[in-house]
Amino acid sequence: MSQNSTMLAYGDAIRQGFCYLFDNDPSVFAIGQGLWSPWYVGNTMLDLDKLYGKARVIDTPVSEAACTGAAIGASLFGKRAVAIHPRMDFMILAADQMVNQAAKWSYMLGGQASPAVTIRGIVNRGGEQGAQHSQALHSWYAHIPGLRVVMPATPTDARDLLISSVLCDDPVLYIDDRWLYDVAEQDRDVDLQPLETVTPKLRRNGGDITLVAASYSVQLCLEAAGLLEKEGIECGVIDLRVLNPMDSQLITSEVSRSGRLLAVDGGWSTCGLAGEVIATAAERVLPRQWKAAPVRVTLPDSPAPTSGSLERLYYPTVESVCVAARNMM
Amino acid sequence: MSQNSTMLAYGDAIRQGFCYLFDNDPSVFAIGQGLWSPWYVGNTMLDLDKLYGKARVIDTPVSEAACTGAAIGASLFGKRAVAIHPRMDFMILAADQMVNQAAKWSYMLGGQASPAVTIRGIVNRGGEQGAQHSQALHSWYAHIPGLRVVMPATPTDARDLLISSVLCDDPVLYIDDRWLYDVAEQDRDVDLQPLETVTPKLRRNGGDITLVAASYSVQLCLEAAGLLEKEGIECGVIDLRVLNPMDSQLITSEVSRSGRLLAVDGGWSTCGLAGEVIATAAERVLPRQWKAAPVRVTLPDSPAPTSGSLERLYYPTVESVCVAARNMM
Amino acid sequence: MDRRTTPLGDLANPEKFTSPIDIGEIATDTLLDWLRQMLVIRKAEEQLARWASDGVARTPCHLGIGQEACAVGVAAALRASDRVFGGHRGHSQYLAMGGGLTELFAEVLGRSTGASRGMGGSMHLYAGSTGFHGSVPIVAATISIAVGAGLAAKMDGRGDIGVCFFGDGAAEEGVLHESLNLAASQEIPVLFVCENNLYSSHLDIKARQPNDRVARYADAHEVQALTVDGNDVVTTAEAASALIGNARTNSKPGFLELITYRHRGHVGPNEDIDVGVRRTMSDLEAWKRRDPISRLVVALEATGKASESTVIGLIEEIEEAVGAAAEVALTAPYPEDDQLTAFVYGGSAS
Amino acid sequence: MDRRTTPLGDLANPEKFTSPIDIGEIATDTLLDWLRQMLVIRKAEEQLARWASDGVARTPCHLGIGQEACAVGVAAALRASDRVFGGHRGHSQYLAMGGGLTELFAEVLGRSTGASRGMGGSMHLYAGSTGFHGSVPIVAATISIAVGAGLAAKMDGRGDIGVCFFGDGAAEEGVLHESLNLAASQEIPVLFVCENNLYSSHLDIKARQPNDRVARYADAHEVQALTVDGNDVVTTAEAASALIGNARTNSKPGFLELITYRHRGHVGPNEDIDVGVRRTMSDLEAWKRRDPISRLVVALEATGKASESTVIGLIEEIEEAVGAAAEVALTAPYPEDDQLTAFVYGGSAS
Ligand SMILES: Cc1ncc(C[n+]2csc(CCOP(=O)(O)OP(=O)(O)O)c2C)c(N)n1
Ligand SMILES: Cc1ncc(C[n+]2csc(CCOP(=O)(O)OP(=O)(O)O)c2C)c(N)n1
Ligand SMILES: [Mg+2]
Ligand SMILES: [Mg+2]
Repeated sequence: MSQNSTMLAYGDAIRQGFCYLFDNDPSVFAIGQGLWSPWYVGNTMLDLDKLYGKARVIDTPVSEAACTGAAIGASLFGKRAVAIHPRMDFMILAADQMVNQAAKWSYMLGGQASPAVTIRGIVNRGGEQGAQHSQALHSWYAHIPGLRVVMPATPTDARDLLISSVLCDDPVLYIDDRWLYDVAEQDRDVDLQPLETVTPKLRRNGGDITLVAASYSVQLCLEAAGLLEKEGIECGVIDLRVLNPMDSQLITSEVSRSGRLLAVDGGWSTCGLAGEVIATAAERVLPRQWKAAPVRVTLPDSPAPTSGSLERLYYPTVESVCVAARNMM
Repeated sequence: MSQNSTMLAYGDAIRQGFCYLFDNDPSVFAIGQGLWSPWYVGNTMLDLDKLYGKARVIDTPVSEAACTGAAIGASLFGKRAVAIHPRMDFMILAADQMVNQAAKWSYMLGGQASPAVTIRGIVNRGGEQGAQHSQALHSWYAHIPGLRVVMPATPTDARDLLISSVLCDDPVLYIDDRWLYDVAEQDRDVDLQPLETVTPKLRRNGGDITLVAASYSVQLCLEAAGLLEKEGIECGVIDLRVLNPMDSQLITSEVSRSGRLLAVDGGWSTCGLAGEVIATAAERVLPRQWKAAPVRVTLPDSPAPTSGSLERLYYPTVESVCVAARNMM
Repeated sequence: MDRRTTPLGDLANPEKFTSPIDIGEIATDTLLDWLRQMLVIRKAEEQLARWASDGVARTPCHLGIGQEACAVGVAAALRASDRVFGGHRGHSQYLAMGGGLTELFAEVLGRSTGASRGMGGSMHLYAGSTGFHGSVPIVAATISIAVGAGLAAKMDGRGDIGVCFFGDGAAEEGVLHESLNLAASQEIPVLFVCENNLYSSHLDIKARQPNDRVARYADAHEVQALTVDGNDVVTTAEAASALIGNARTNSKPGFLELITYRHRGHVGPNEDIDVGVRRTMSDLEAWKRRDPISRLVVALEATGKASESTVIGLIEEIEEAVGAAAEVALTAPYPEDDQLTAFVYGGSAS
Repeated sequence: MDRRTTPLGDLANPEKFTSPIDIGEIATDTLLDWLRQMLVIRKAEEQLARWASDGVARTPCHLGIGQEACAVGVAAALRASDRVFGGHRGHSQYLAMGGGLTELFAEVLGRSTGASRGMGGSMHLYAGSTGFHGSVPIVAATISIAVGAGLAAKMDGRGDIGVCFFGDGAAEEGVLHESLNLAASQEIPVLFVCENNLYSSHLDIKARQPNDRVARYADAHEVQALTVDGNDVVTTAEAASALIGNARTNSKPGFLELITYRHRGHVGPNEDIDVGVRRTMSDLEAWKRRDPISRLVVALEATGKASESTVIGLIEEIEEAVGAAAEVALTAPYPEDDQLTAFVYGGSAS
């Protein structure tokens, strides 16, 4: 079914992805906190319990560890289980199950069993919610071999990569950001891609400087690139899409061409994604190809504040991306 | 009391650090699994329960989250609590308490209370223990603002930085590695330094290439540097000591001089410490100062195997450091 | 067919326990003080509700309107050297321990004069000098921290205790069970206070647990437990006092389960927000007839301990104080920009 | 003064339950089969102990010598379509479900023909075709995984169940409690099997919990529980069968607590390794008189169901099989180098 004439918003796209999965694969089920609530996970799962039944859309006690473990366990027996955490901050309570168990299960048992689980972690920040309700910990999980980490930046990717994640036989962490839910783009048919084949995408072509980001930060970069173009600065924008395992080819080729790399990330700097992008490029692009030292735009080295007056300073913005890019020219 | 004539081993040094703390500060106590066992945490706490009493050296149920939380709670009320995890792998079960609570406590309450807790996480790997008994997750915690991360490489540092960590009013993660316990050096008096003032140290001077590492990897680098010297390659070796917040000065100055950076780490590569070192240098050292692209030596992108035949391939070695360094010349 | 066990029985039935509370031999001053405290909480939260509705307050506010007797009853036997912790629904505990109204309001409004200097908002409150050592919104997070606070108190031997307030939802987090075991096996003076309001956001306890009496977990850990009407400030205070006394004197943990109900939605000012899964408007209306404040007022008036005009005077006085505090908070300054990173390492910086 | 509650009473007293077990009406073939299985486990672990002593095996081995009746008794009512998980002390469960001896030995020796292709060693065993779906050494880790396995089985509606084996120490991890609640509230067919050997490494249960009967946690979660002598294979099998039947038929979780004792140290081959904190050599000697194997042997001989020579023949036969498997394992190849990263993404690679 083609829907070329309609626009698709990111939040609705996630819900479409779930509908696709529920419609096409009887082994899919979702388990997590707030799945029967009209507001817990935004509009991304609205009424799915009513459409597909409460046995396939399971709302749970406040028990992150056990619920995630249960999803992993079910995924070992033919179920495509999706464990949903309305905030990445809460998902930390399931870290053992994700990192010690799911990520290592296949390896430590000699590849004889693989948890085909998808864990969905939502970045939910801003709104004066503060330090424990704001974290974007994608860099943590990207550090862990065995856990595929997916972080879509666009509506169609949000839908299609959710489907790819759930249909992947490996454990996958799928991360979406509530700040993206209203971002819309032209809809198109579902593009079914095996997750292993999904690589970074050049969202915008430009030879003066290469901006690299994932998820919401890609949108910042695209906006900044639009502004910078007017100043005569041509930005290439790379959307990483899959953080682990990370494919370095596009970064290498683009940065070799532009000689300038600005890595933008809504997480922290130290041992974070932006640093990884820079290290990846530094290892592969020859010293003489660089025109400027690479730069990161990330969160400051602090937890998230609550007061709106400080929140405004805390998160990367289109403006902070522009300033950093200009300084590199 | 000077002990200049004697040698000090890393494992004994940790125990000396605890003795110093218990002797000098009545508010110090330790809580963790295996503290009354003669073998759980190596020799690092041998008989401390007998010397200082079971009220100050508390062995616990198998409850990482609650025990860590309890140490944090006690540290808010004048106690210098040390929570001990015999393996970093188990410490993951306390991630919420470390990352959501301790690291953010001061910040989210406006600096009015600070958990002066030290969490000791032991890296215990090799010996065919496998994927869940081998992890070195220092990069994870270095990612978290508010948590100081200390990783001593030498016996005197193991002792002195333990003392500095416990006497620090901020939450500190102190990481030691059982592979270092038998490493010995000339003893000297305790050097009391406020943790905030502890910075990376140049363990060896050399202008051809700069090796940067922490903990056990520093010992690998020093050994490699010794071998490479015979081949005419002069290696500088930087011991990071404190991973978070990380001081970049020494890295910048040394790499600016040598133009070559080899980052060695016993953790994983993606979003890991070695990448952070490279990104830190890449941001600060000018493109024209580089003589070769920087390189990392880390674990492969896999969990730890058990079979000895694979374990031998898994961990960085003096040889793998030498090979990487030679390739950069 | 409902296969759940419901030992709470009448305690969870809003049609019961609606009569005026039994004030027994309690001194009138004490009762009036409790009434005052409950009214302060009620009026303060109503102010927050207005600000939330108007968009003046943006930080998420979890209101405890209807649950005031819990914090007030427990705080009655606590002292400033005790160590009290709360969670996301923590205004009442902060105020009952003596936290300032103006500081609460300023914090919710994100001002630098707030209880947490504007760094925390509604869900992160601090009033250390009163004994209230912090609320944070990760569910169940402060339970083990309170156990540690109790452990420190035990080491100091002055009879102080740790206290944590949490909900029936928090009881589903494993760390509660670890904490109960740690406190029981190490004999730590700590009071676990579960405000069982029968809901965890949109979900009824029956949808989440096989039994509606949370204190059964304490039984399993051999922690002495009492389950009482949390909308009765006298009963709550008496039960709390017994367990607190045992903690102070014998260094024993205690578990107090208070059955109560919130009048507003899980978060925000509206009454009808969680309706739809199980919670109904008629349930809510019934529970309002079991209101902890009016039940005390009626009891005071019926026994002649307070006249209607005394109560009206008290309410007016409190409304005025709330209004004045709100005024002050509204004009307080926002944090300076450099406060963004000032408290990351609070210990070594200050 | 010991303030702990010890409802286990005689069950935890090694001087009691030392007589031959009551074999009731159980068929001789069944009993002999259980004896064979227990002997296979015993002899296999004795082989591992020798290898550990000699340094031939380097992977940490947690031996369950003395606890054989637990796994054998539970496995008696399980089938290959059930989903069984274990922990660090998992050889017995793997073997009782039908895991191969040679593959166990090869795994412990780090060979590519091992149960987990040499990737796991003693603490990570797999024999999926038998129903044994994995053991891993993070304490309590497989409990919630087994709950999920049970949930999947419930969805498939064929009466299969999830099973997790764990120890009394694992019961101190919060995730057990979360898992019990999840299983109870969602009515998931899963059997929680706690081998309560009264120790978590060097620490006696009395030093870690206020009560020595772990099944009290199941009571609190309204999960049907039985606590029996885990050194009596018949009693264990009967209790397991009842709970398993209830899980299969009524989709209800069950909790089986088996009181037992390990003869060797927490890890490794020595008997005296944890001595010093509380465990004494005389305790150990007493518990050896409650050995699950000899109690069955004496019962079989006393009732004339097996002669001494039958038993001796069985032992010889098993020793031979163990020896033969050991030979094969010792000559098996080590993994090729490229296996180092072959199984990281097992799902998409294979
Ligand atoms: C670890 C964690 N998981 C989930 C949440 C989301 N959450 C916020 S409040 C809440 C409900 C808690 O219910 P209860 O403990 O009964 O407290 P109440 O809201 O009824 O006062 C939940 C699940 C959270 N804040 N922290
Ligand atoms: C999460 C975690 N914490 C701690 C350990 C260390 N550890 C290994 S075995 C063990 C004892 C477990 O005791 P129990 O569950 O009773 O099993 P048993 O050894 O008696 O069979 C401990 C604490 C671990 N493996 N995992
Ligand atoms: Mg509640
Ligand atoms: Mg045990």
